[in-house]
Amino acid sequence: MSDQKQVTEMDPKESKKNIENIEEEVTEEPSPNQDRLDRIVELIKTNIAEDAIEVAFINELDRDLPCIVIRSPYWVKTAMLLKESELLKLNYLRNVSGIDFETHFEVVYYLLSMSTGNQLDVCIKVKADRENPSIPSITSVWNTANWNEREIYDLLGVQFPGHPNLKRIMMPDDWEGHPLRKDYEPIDPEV
Amino acid sequence: MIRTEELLLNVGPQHPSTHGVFRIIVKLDGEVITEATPVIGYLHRGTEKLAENLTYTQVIPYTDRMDYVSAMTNNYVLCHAVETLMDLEIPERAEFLRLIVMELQRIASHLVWWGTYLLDIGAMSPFLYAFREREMIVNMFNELCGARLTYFYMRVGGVKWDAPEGWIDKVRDFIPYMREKLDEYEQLVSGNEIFLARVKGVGTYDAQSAIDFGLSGANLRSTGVKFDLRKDQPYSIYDRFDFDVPVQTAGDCYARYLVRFEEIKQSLRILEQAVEQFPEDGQIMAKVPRVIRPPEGEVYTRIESPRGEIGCHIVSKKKPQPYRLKFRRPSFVNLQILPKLLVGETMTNLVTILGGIDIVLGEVDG
Amino acid sequence: MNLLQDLTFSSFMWFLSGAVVLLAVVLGFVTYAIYFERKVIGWIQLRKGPNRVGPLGLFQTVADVLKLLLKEDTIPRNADRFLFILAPVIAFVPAFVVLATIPYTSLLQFADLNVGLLYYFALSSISTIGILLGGWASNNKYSLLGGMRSAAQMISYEVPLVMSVVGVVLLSGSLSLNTIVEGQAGGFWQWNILPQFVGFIIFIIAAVSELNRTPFDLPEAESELVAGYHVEYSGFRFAFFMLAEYVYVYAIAALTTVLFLGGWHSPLPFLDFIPAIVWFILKFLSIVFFLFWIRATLPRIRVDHLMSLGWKVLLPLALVNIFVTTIVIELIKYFK
Amino acid sequence: MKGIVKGMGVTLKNLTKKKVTHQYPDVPLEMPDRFRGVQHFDPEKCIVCNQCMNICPTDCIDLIGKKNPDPEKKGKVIDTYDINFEICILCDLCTEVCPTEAIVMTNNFELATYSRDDLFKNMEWLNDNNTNVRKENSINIPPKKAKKEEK
Repeated sequence: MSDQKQVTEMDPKESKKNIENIEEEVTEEPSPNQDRLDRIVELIKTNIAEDAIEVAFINELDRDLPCIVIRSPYWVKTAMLLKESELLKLNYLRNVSGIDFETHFEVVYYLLSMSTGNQLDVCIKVKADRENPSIPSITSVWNTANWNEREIYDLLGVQFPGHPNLKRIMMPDDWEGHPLRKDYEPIDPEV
Repeated sequence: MIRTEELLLNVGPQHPSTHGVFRIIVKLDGEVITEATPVIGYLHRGTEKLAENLTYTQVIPYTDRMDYVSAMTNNYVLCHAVETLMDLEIPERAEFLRLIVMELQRIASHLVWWGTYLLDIGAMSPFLYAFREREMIVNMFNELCGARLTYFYMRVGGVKWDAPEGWIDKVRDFIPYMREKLDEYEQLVSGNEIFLARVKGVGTYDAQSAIDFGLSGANLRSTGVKFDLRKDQPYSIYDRFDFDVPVQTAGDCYARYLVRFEEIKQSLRILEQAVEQFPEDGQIMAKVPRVIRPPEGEVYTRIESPRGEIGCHIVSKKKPQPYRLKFRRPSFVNLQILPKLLVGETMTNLVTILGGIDIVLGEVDG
Repeated sequence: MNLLQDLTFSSFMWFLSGAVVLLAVVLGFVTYAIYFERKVIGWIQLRKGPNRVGPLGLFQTVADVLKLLLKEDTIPRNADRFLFILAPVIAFVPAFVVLATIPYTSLLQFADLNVGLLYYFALSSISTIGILLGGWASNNKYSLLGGMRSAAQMISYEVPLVMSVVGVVLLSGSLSLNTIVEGQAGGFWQWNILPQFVGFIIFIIAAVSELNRTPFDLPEAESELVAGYHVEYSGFRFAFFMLAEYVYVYAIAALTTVLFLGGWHSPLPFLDFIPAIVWFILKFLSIVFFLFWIRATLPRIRVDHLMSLGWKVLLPLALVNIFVTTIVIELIKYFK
Repeated sequence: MKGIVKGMGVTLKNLTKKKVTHQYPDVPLEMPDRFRGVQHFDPEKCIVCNQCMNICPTDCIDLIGKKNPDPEKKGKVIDTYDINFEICILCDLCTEVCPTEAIVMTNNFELATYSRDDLFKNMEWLNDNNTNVRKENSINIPPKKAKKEEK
């Protein structure tokens, strides 16, 4: 019972859809999503550029989520490809997070396909350097990104060239600094 | 010579129908909206920044205050994320308790929505009726965890309190009572011609744009997309229960109304089964170290909150505090489609559409 | 009627005291109508309603009015001062003046005008000008929208309202309210509500709309326009608008009783021993209750639906009603 | 029209139903035992371990300990203990970590005042707030024991 439960918890969609044989020991065996990741990497490499992908790995902590780090110049094109390609149809952008890693910024996109049936997630990361961070906007690809990018710009100060209306969204327009940066010092600590 | 001008109307941040401090600047031509610009952030409390200096347990009460109409699901998404990172197994009894409170919370949240939506449309009494039933749920929660709105019930690894004696029976008794009241609601509102005229065909969008705008929950399911995280990417123990995902295809305010209404019924179904299968005995907390230090890594968990997909993205550096905690707040994402829906509608429909999206400002502003 | 013909000082005093008494009655009614409304809606909503001020909360409205009178009278700086002050008066005065023609019993009536019905409709529409003025003079966008809606609503609903009573006028052959009631004597089967049922429905719908009450409270729709035309009003000027609204409740309830429910006549002849005024008050109160009841139940109708309902449904129906009534009356005459 | 009539029927039925509101300030509200109200603090029990101060998510607890006046005993005793109820969110964490149940929840919840200054509660006030103290108090009770109590 407990074994079975663990499996359902680890990877519920797998067990349900029977896409792959269930691996009980994920840590030793290759991840069930490895081959899916390889396919996506292959697709990007053939269609966009050989060096579009910085690194691709499986996030085992997060239910074997395939993660791909894309180099930012290729991001918009890759985004279009991910959304349009018949194989993936990642048409649903569920979340965008911005992270300040002190050495660099990272924007994480969680994508999902609503139409292909095998509703599997993909995580895309794009990095930006600490000085003058900038990542091309993908609002034209997924409208969801609109406010999310504004929020990241507001709180982390990452620029999104191509965004239709990149203004502060949470903080007042005259706010100084970007609060979610690790080195943020409020002008007035009382506020 | 008649001179006509566009009227720039500032709706909110203080307005009876914006459900909190939400502002929307509309350009009106007569009563028809030609442009709408939402302005948010009036309730921004910086939960994500605060969380960087708090331990995981300390963050949970902050999540209560995000979507304050549905605090239980917020609690759960954070706990679930940490548990996924730590690969914890939750005791059976705790899972059941969590599931029961989450489904009760869904009903309570939809009741608040139902009442306030009709208040927006101009009917007064449904609000009071809905609150009568919600009050029963809130009282049950109060008995269970000692608070009526900000529950702070779940902990990483389980729940804080076991169900007090007779509590499960109260939930059991509540189910037929609520079913009866739902019939009454249906008689009161669902067939009312004025109501139907107000909501049918108002604020329509198709599945394509719903997906494009990342809508979730009833807002997505009202367009015919059958996507419910409880079924499609099950978490907790939802895969053990038999329930349907209500779907409508019209994509208007009425479809959203029907979906939410049906969701209450489905929640009751889940509750019925959960109460029957509720384990007699068992632990309510997994073995969790005193100081929670998840391994270094990253996780994104998402669950189906009453308002849609609520997600929690944690970046952990093996410290007691999260390095970065980001919530995918469904109201925030769902609200983005509003300006698109409003163009060409009247002032009256602004209220109907905004109410139909079902936002909670605490969650929009985070 | 003699009073009118030779206006001496003493008759003038009579006249004045009559008006003062009526005002007192109306104010008393308004006080307790508001109380009653809050109680009824409270009960429907599973609440107790006002119960703090005085026994059973009976002095709640008195306390509210006192509060309104004591409040600071604010006039927005950019408001049109003169019209802003004038608007509540224009809204209230006609509401009070129309009451003069209502016959409570065959004896108790202030003025039996032979064009009573016409007088009522002519004056009552002036109130809308007060609302429109108030909405415009406040220099607030919400109140402007409220005022505009009010004007549109008045124009659309005044027509079916008047048309709906034409059937009654045809039946009784008079515009005098007294004669209309006299024509309904002798049991409930004589009441106009039966032959004029369609007219009655149209009248009720149009009347509620004229009252600006739910489900037709668009000019003040609080969930859309905050408070509509009286956003900027406070203190006793706001009280005047409220007063006007409730006096119209009084007037419309009385008028419905007179036109359709047989006025002071008892429903069955053997119940005649009960004083006429009791019957009048009973019928009157049931209409008032009905108004509160629908307020507690129905959502607000939408502006565009309101217009199409008025023009596309109510008006044609009212016209058909007149047409059918005329034909039936002529046929009856012909075969007699 | 049918729907409207049905709705009118529902409201009419409710007119005579039992009212559900409370006469609140006249009739006090009874809260269940677990209710998280304003804390009661017992200086006798406090061992100045600072756990409550450290766990508080809003930093609303301020405490200062002093050396035990009784020279034979070791450890510290509490000197001042303040809770700022302007920011306290009554989350229950302070009582949860307290090893001696020196700070416990009560069922009292009325905190409204005319001045914000009144919301600073000191040790005396918290000690005097000793009515309706919660019986079932700490998560530190081992789960098995808690289960027995329930049965």
